[in-house]
Amino acid sequence: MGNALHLENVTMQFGGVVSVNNLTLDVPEHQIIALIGPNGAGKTTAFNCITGVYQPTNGLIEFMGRPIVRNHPVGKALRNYKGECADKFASDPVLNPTPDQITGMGIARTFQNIRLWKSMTVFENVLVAKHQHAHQNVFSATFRKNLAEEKRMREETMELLSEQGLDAYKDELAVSLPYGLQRRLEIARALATNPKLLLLDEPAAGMNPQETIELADFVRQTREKYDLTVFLIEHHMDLVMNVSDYIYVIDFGSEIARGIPEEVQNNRHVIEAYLGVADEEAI
Amino acid sequence: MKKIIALIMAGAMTLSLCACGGAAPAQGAGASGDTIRIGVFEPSTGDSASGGKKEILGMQFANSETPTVEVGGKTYNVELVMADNGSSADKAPSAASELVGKDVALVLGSYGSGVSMAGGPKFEEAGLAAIGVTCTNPNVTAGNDYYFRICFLDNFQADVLANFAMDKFSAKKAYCLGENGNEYDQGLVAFFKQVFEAAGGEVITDSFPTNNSDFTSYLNKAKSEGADVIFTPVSIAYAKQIMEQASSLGIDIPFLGSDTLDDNMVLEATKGTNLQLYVSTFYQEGGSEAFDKGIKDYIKHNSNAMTANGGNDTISAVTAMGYDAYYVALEAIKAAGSPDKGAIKAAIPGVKYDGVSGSIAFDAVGDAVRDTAYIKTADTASGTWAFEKVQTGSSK
Amino acid sequence: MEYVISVLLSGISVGGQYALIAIGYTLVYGILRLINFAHGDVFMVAGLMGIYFTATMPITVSIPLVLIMTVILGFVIERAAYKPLRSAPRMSVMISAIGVSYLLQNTATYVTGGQPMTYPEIPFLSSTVGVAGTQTKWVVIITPFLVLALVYLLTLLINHTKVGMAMRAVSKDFATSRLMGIRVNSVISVTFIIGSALAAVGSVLYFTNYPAITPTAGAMPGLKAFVAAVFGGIGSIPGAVIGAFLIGICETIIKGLPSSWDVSVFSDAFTFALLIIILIFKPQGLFGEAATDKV
Amino acid sequence: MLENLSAFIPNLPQVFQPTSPLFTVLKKAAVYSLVAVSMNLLNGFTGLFSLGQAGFMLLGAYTYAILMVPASQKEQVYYLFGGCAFDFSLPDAFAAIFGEGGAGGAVGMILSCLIALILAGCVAGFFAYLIGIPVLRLKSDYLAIATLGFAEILRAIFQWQKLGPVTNGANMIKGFTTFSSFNITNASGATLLRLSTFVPFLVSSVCILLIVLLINSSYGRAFKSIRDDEIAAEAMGINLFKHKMMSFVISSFFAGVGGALFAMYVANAQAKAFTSVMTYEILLIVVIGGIGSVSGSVLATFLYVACSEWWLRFLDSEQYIGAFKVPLLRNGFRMVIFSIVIMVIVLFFSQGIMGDKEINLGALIGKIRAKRERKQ
Repeated sequence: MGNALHLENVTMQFGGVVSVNNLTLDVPEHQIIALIGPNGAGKTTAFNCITGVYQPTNGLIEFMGRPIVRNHPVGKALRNYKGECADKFASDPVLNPTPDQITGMGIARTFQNIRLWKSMTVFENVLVAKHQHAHQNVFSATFRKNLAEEKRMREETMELLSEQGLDAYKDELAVSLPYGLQRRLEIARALATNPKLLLLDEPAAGMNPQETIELADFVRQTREKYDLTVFLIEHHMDLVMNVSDYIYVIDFGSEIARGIPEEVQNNRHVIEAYLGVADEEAI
Repeated sequence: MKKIIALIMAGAMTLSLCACGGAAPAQGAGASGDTIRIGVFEPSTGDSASGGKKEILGMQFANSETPTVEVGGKTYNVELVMADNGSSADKAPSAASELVGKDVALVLGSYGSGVSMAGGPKFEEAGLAAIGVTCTNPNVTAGNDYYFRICFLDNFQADVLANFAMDKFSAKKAYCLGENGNEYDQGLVAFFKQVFEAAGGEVITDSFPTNNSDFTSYLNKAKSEGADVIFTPVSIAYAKQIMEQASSLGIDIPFLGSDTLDDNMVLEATKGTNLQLYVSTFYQEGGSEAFDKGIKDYIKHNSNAMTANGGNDTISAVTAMGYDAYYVALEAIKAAGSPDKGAIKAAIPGVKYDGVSGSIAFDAVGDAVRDTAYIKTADTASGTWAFEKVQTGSSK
Repeated sequence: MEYVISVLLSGISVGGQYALIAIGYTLVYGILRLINFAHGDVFMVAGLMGIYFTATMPITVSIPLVLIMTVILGFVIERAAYKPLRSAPRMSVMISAIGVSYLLQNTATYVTGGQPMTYPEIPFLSSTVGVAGTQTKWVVIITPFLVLALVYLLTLLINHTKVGMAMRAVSKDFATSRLMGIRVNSVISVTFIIGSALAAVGSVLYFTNYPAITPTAGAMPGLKAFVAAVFGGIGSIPGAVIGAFLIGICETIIKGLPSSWDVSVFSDAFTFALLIIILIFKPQGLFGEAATDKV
Repeated sequence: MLENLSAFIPNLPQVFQPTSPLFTVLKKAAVYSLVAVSMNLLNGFTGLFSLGQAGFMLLGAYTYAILMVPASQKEQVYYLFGGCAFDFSLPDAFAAIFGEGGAGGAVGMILSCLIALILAGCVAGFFAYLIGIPVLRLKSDYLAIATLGFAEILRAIFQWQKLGPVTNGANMIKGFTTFSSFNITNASGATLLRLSTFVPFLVSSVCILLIVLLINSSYGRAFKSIRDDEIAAEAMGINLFKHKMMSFVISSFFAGVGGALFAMYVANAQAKAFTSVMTYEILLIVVIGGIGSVSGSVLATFLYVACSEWWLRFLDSEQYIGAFKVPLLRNGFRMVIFSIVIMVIVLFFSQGIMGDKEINLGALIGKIRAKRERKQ
């Protein structure tokens, strides 16, 4: 099995602030990989680099063995550059796809602070995510020449909703759902884009312990059912330790540890990062 | 809940206004009974409001002077029905149909050619004759059998002014300034240029964007180009602005203006300055003493009229034209022998009337047969208009 | 040469007058993220008030009164038309601003009867003076200096007073400032008061120079001042001032180009073209700060 | 169709006579409702705050006018420029095919008018595409001011005397096919059947129907997702630029058609009419109707046009209730009241008449039935 996702020397610098520093990691196919770290460690920024929201200042991102994002600093950005390996990709062409192109390749994501379309129903929220892969154009859609395609989209959406246990709410406004279900709907919406890799940005945020346990099962089942690779950001240690196959830990943008859950749990750097550096006297 | 209230409010508004709208045309049963209604299609809001109001003033004065007309042995009261065309082409059709809906016998107006052209088809459709008072664009009457006018046309006026410039100042070089996109300004400038260049002169044309207020660049340009006259056939607000700025720049080149500049607002701007301003116009104060005295009295005793006239009693030419238009309308009604709009329309081409602004008759297109214009100059010391001369065109 | 000087002179004075309006835009936009379309009309109303007040009162009373009334008008507009929409989408507030502008223009038409009104002569400012062979009004000479002095005072106010500090805080982060106990509503009112006061001063200078006022007289200077504010980087006072001077000078130069080119009609179009170019290539303007969206 | 009632029913109230302002208002409202719906597609459904509608209407109006002036009239219309530089005229081309008079003439007129309307839309759409490339990257109010600027630039260009041989400079273009041309007359010129109100209704309805179909399609949903949350839409695979451009071009296409209809309504085309004030008016209509509601926009247009141009006109002249002279009423008062009404709506009913809901006739009838049944 190859890697679904591969990050190489990815650095994201905003002005003088390095949010992600020289990050290199692998997400093997069909595994659940977690990226953890304290608040402000640069986790979401890394996600934004992968999904095309930001263009990394430097580095390479490969998806299914194919380079999808690549950049290197030039000019003023190079002069201000504080990261490493500035010349590693200098001779390669820059790749800077838009988020929708990345989604089209098979990477879907959820958001840390839920971003559902508030004026739409549960059903429509998922249906819109089907839009990208539908065989239609604006004329065929306006003149209703795409009825077969529209029917297929609606059926698939319905199927997805019932699989996720959301079919009972299909005509309700998405934002009127309880918090946990909104999270689940966001995942369902991401699945509607037919992804190979699912990026979950703090899926357990705001959930109670019971819901968190259910979520762990849910993530695992989803991976099996849709033959997915999952890459998740999480704060909730219980969930991470329970669900992940492998964990990367970053702080201040740089990697500080990696390993299977047990290794990471006992890593001194990780404990320090989360609990703060212990005073010397205390040792 | 709010939405329901909104709906109810909207509904109530609709109903109540429906009632108003429905009732208004019904109360006056057109020309039946003993009232004849004359529609006044003039701007009282928008850019040309100032001129429109002065024109209405003339009609109102004429109406107060002669409020009845005798047709076929029966005396009818004449009522003026106003509709504001808002100086804009998109409001003009609905103003026109407002008049049509109120069953007027004929229509007077408008000040400004653009609105006349926009409203014209409505009158034509309804078979209603319209008499333009000071709309000088050739296209108002061309192609519309129902539109007539009592004023001269742009090309005549431009011709008159071009000739005047050459006669009086031996001008060789003229600087013309008009508003971009205003058919009145640009039409006059184009015709002026034709005549002036045909006579061997040189013409520099320039346009300024709508709502412009800084004219110093243009005036300085005219000065540095060495123009002998400056021709500014612009609307009143711009003319006022130009005069004010010219005086502070100390421009000593004579200004030529069209009928729009014959306005006390412009006159006021030249008072106490060293500017030379000459305008061609339809009427010169003193042309008819009875009219002058009458209208001044009317203005003095009517505060609304005073406001409409810009706060003083100087008579604008458009007021005289409005006054004449009203009497032409009465003549047409008399000639038709009935208050029927069709008969009136048929009678207009035959109407001949000696008004305060000269004698009025119509040609085949429906335009007034006129061959003279008055040129007057601003007496800057006293702030009045002084009669300069009667000028005829070259071609006619 | 005389010609060039006279064009430049009027460019600088127009620029100065735009600058006074532009500050109002930039302050309000900096804090509320609202293009206050009504600002140009407040400027026009200030002009009209100048006419009506001087008709009945001596200049020494009427000009301060214009200032006070304009400030009250700005304050009332903010309280009545913008404050109730504080939590509404930005589009609603902007539409409300358009509505206020519509209301002010229509009321002005009603009051003046649609006549162009003449701004009174103001002693000294209206008198003429000769500069390098050309003749001009004193107001043209004074405007740039007055503007710079006012801007200096305003910068002092913003950088060295408590109110100024609050204004800066609110423009940086609206929600946090409120949490930190800044009375955001008062700060916004102060902003509108300053903006209106400057618009009133601007109206005195502008209409002394261009004395005919129509109900739409504020629309164009308003829009141009807004462009100036964007050009300089919205939220930045020196930016707005420099932008306004540049636009004023460019505009008069375009108007002054030879007639045979026939491009002077595009002086307004040029302003808008400049705006679009700036927005596309340097959306933060000359002195503005770039902002990023948080995902 | 209502216009023809008077032919069949004698003693009809004044309001329904063909000369009544009712029909002028209906025509204008039909035209404006199309423009309002097209603006709503952009502002309400896609969340792009654009203020360029008047500019696109201008393009449509001029395209229609230039194509539709018969060659025989060009000399007169372009009298300042000694005729038009653009010799082609659609009605002439069709007259050559179908003949001048009778049924052939009618077919020719309808076809030429239809083609000109579509071309008017296409020109507007094409310019929207060009303008969209740079400006659609801008955010909310910056987009608004940039599109407003473009509309102003377009107006200045069309008014430029140097382009006079094509655009007729400052002068208006007239003499083309208007709504009244569709009235069926007999040989002596008496009107048999009035279609001049029916035609704008027909064209507008078809266009609005198309917009509604688009809004309810997969693309319409994509537009709404962009409005609700751009970042989420992009992450769910919706190409922002493509869809924004699509909405912008389609909206401008219909604004262009609306502009052509507007030219037919006022029987002339002149750049002076298409100012930013017109855009503001349309925007206010959209707001009053409810941002994101097609039926709201249509309803609001009819109310707005009827109020401003008909029902409130009585405020402009002195009125007496019995012997009491109502104070304040004089010229211009109508617009003051009108703008106050608008402010009240904007401030207190910011959802507009319909919010983002649609009038649903089926549901309405169902409700009434249910009520009746309950009573029985």
